[in-house]
Amino acid sequence: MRGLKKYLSGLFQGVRSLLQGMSVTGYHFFHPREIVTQQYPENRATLEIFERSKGELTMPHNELNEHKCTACGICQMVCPNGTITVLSKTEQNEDGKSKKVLDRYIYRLDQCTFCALCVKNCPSDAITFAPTFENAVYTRALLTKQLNKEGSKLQKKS
Amino acid sequence: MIYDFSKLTSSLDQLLLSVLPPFWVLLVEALLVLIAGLAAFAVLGMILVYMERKVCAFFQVRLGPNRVGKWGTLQLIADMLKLLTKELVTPRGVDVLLYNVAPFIIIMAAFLSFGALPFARGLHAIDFNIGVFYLMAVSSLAVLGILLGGWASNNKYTVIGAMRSGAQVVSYELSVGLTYITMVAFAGTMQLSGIVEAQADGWFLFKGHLPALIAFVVFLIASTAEANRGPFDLAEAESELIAGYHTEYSGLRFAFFYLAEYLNMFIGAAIAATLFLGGWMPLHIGSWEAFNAVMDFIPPIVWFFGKTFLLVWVTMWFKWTFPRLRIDQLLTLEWKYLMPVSFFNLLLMTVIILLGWHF
Amino acid sequence: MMPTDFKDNEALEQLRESGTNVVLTTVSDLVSWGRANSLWPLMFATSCCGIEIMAAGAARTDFSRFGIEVYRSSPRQADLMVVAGTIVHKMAPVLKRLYDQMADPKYVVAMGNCAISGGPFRDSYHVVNGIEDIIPVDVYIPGCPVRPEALLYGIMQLQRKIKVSYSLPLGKKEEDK
Amino acid sequence: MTDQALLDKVLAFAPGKVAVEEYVNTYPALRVEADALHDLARFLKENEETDFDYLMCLSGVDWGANLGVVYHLRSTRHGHVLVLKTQTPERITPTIDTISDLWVGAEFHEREVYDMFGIRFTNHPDMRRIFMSDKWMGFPLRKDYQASNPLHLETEGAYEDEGIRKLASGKGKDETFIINFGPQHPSTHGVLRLVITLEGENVDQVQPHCGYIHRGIEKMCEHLTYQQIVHLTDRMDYLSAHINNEAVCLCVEKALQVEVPLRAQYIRTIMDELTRVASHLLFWTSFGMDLGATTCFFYSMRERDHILDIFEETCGARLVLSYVCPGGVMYDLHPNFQRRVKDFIREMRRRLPEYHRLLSGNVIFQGRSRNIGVLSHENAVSFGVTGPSGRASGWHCDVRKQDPYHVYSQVDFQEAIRTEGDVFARYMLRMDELETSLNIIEQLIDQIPSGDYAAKMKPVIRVPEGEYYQRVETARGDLGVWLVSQGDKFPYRLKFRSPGFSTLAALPHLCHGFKIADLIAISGSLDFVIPDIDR
Repeated sequence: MRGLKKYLSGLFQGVRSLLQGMSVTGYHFFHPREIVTQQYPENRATLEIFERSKGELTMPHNELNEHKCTACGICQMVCPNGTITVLSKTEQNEDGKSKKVLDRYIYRLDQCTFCALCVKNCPSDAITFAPTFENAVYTRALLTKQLNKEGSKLQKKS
Repeated sequence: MIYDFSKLTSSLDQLLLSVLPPFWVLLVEALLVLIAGLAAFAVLGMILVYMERKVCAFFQVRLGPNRVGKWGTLQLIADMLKLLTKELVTPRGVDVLLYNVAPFIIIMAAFLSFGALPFARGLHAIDFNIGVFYLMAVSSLAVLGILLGGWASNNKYTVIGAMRSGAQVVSYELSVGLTYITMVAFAGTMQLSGIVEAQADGWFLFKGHLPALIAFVVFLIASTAEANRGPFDLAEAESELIAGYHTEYSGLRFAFFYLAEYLNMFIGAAIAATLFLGGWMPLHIGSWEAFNAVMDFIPPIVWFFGKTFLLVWVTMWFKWTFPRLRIDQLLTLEWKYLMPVSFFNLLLMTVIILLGWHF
Repeated sequence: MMPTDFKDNEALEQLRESGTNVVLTTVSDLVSWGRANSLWPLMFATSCCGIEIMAAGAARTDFSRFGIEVYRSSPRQADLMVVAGTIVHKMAPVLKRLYDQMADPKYVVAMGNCAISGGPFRDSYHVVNGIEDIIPVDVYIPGCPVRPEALLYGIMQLQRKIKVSYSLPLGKKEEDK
Repeated sequence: MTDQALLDKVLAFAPGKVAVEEYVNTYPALRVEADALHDLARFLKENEETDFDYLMCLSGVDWGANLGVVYHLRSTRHGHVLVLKTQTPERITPTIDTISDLWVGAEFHEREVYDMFGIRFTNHPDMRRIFMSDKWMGFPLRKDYQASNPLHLETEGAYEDEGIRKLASGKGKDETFIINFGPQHPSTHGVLRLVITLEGENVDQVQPHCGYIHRGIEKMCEHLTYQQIVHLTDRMDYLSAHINNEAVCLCVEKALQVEVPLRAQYIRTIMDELTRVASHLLFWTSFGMDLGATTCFFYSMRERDHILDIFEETCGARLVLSYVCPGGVMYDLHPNFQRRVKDFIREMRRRLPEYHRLLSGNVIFQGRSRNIGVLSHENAVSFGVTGPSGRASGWHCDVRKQDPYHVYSQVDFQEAIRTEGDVFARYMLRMDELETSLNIIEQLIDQIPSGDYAAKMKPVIRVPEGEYYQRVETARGDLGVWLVSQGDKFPYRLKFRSPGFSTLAALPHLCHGFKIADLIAISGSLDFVIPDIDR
């Protein structure tokens, strides 16, 4: 008799737990407001990515096409896996002194680990992370980028 | 009054008889039925897959396919095109004959059951006088395909999946059979059209008291298990056996397995609707003439599909809520719970019939 | 999204110019459309990016909207292999084998910097520097790890590529390069 | 017992063979002759007063002239720690006695040492490579490792692997199936490979094969500065990335004796707990999926996304944060941080009962998890199964209580404990911890003091010569960092005692006699992160 009672109570409890579970999913089914889907790419115009988000390394240029990079090479040094290569050249400035300036700032997006050591260690705040993420391409070579724009110059200290 | 499709079919029959000899008429009719059946099969399959993807999305607080066509309606067309043009891989070491035959057995088993379903009055391929018995026989054929496919694939996962499925289907066949018998005893006929007609003044679920309700629940569970649907999808348990018995199938062959799974689900729901919810019969309540007349305005085919899809939705609700059973739990459920309950239920039903307690 | 919103359109132009058969174009386009919109993925997720794939499949950035929620864990049934995470020497043969087991047409997405180039571990003794040494890659999605939206963007890039590639004769994928 | 009394006791046991290590050390250390090691270890384990029942860490190290093995022992009863150091006489055919007969968990660790340094452990039951394939040339963590191993793309034949050959030969019965789970399998949580022998549906033996994501982090660390190392640790156990970061930073700070500003400590603690919540949510997700309850995935990922948003807003990354740096944190909190965290806690509290209704109470779920894969308290200690899995076996192993770091000593929280040790207990324990973590965050979130978020550090950190050990509690258990510095800007040796590795060693022991489906449930309940195991 006790066995039967146990059997029946087990059956009842089991069914009850199943119905409880179904009530959870059922609730969500009948409450479309619970849907949390954000429709990328339809929401592309309104999609906000947090400003600190690390999408790719960029070198901001002002409207005169000037950047702040002094080609000191610290970022290249602190980078753990050789993502950054700073190529510099020597140039004569107005005073006739030869000076090291940035020639090409090579950034390999396909290697970067986004540890932010370069940005944090940059003495002149020349580089920063941009929250872009639409970077998928068919050709791997396109992921190696030159960050300084053509013909850009070092920004004068104000 | 409810439209009788047999008028249409018999007039078509007359028309054909007037131009062709009887043998050819039979042949042409068989061909027509085949084409209609296949078309319905394919369309239904696509609707079901689409429905599952949408329904599960809504259970899961997301949207589901919505980028291909409006609300993702063309998603299944794309899937079909892709599956049709996908390479058919025949792995090394398979038993080529059985490997190729298995998907067809499965899809054929589903198709055979499909033929006996009464979609509306007079709208079925064959109205056997032993319709229920036929369904029982045919629906257990699918396991052959699964076993063969799993065995022929020369892969350990598929063998385990197939063996699981074998144990599962053979066990659950019992409960399904017992619930069939319960309802046949109640209806007094095995003919599906007769069963539906007998529900003109109330569905069996309501007329049959407790035993009908119990039989209904048991049937829903057991038919889900027979169709290898979650939470009974041990045969293809993705987290354990990759894709179970159809791991090695690709392209169209895989599509057959995929389609058959959904159609079996549909067939299970359709049989449940026929046996318990009055099939295509509109909702009639005893002597409420006006109400009954209003209900009759809704065409029977809508009733049939409405009920079936409702039950399909319920099985989806199970599937997307519960974790999968383990093989011993699965067999315990059958042998320790469902089967004794069904036996007891059959007894109860007989008593009720003998005492005339039903409505 | 307009085509101009996408990157690397030049590669597509090259692909489009390479051989088209006028008669069969419509059929081919239809099939390509089907293939592009029905990418059933095989998740070759080895590390962090695998979690972001999960996140991409979750409700927030539900990638079933693209019709790619039908995860197939069997390579035979998958169309798209998403290689997410570091591939090491011991894993490379497995990757190759799974790729070979997939049925044509098959596509590969290298997700994350580990899969593209070895990423943070490229100096290690046991890490493969980019899966393109092992299998052909269709789309590279940089990031470490790739955020879910970026994966969706990558998938759209792949869809664009499939749509312009020529899909006949049936069952054969165009040779890369 | 004080450290001195402990040392005296050991010195008295084996005079002449043992010497106290006069080196900068975080724990009392002894140098032992290789031939006296096993006896001493047995003494330390079986003696009532010492009772070193927990082998925290077993590491190999290349000292140049010879190779060394270092054992970190801990007593769960007395709470004291002792470091044993031993050396092989030479480096051509180095051998040392195994201690895997005393601590079962040592079996895997010794295999790792063999794989990385080539030290053979005599009497070891299964001495073969663990991460690298059998054909790999050389031992990577040796300082003179030069071997070039080209990439092989041919898959090995079924029985070419030594371990599988062993499995196959051990069985005479025809019914046994040898089956491969992984390395690419939907429920091995990455790339673990389990070779199992089956009898019907029943699992007989399980043999884990690791190394499919062995990335050689420990070797790479030897060529990176301390700031650079941090970003690699993210990618070990990427689900508790933040806590991993901390482990290294705490170790370096301890070595340098840097005082971390209080604000940074608060931030780190809160982030820790958020990470833990995120990780346990992901556990819920994947465990549900392993058992076939797919919908769980979507519900807990929805909540997890809130945490990831909080992370991204402050740290700029969702998963691998790289937010900690030696001395503090990289940048200050985002102004929205506190509001968001509070919102999240409210949301989470609302959702948790839903989780229990959906999964925990479910009769199928209970049937699949109760009394499955029972890990006894004794075995948990012997294998070194820490974290939630260990606590589910009744072992008080929470590092946050034992060796409190940051502000954990000031927080009022109970260590969650369950004693059943089965899959269900492990599952429920994580659910308990979710609530504990929410409580901790709630206590701290309004108390964050103002001030600096990082101490001033030199651009190039040189850790003073010595050996340092630091433990933290990740979402998976006791993560130990053993740092050997020779005063350089790079570490001489950096060893991660990852919680998953020890846990994995217990898996074969748990699965015997259960069904395939249980194997999935058990491995799911241990909550592996494979890169954490392989490193």
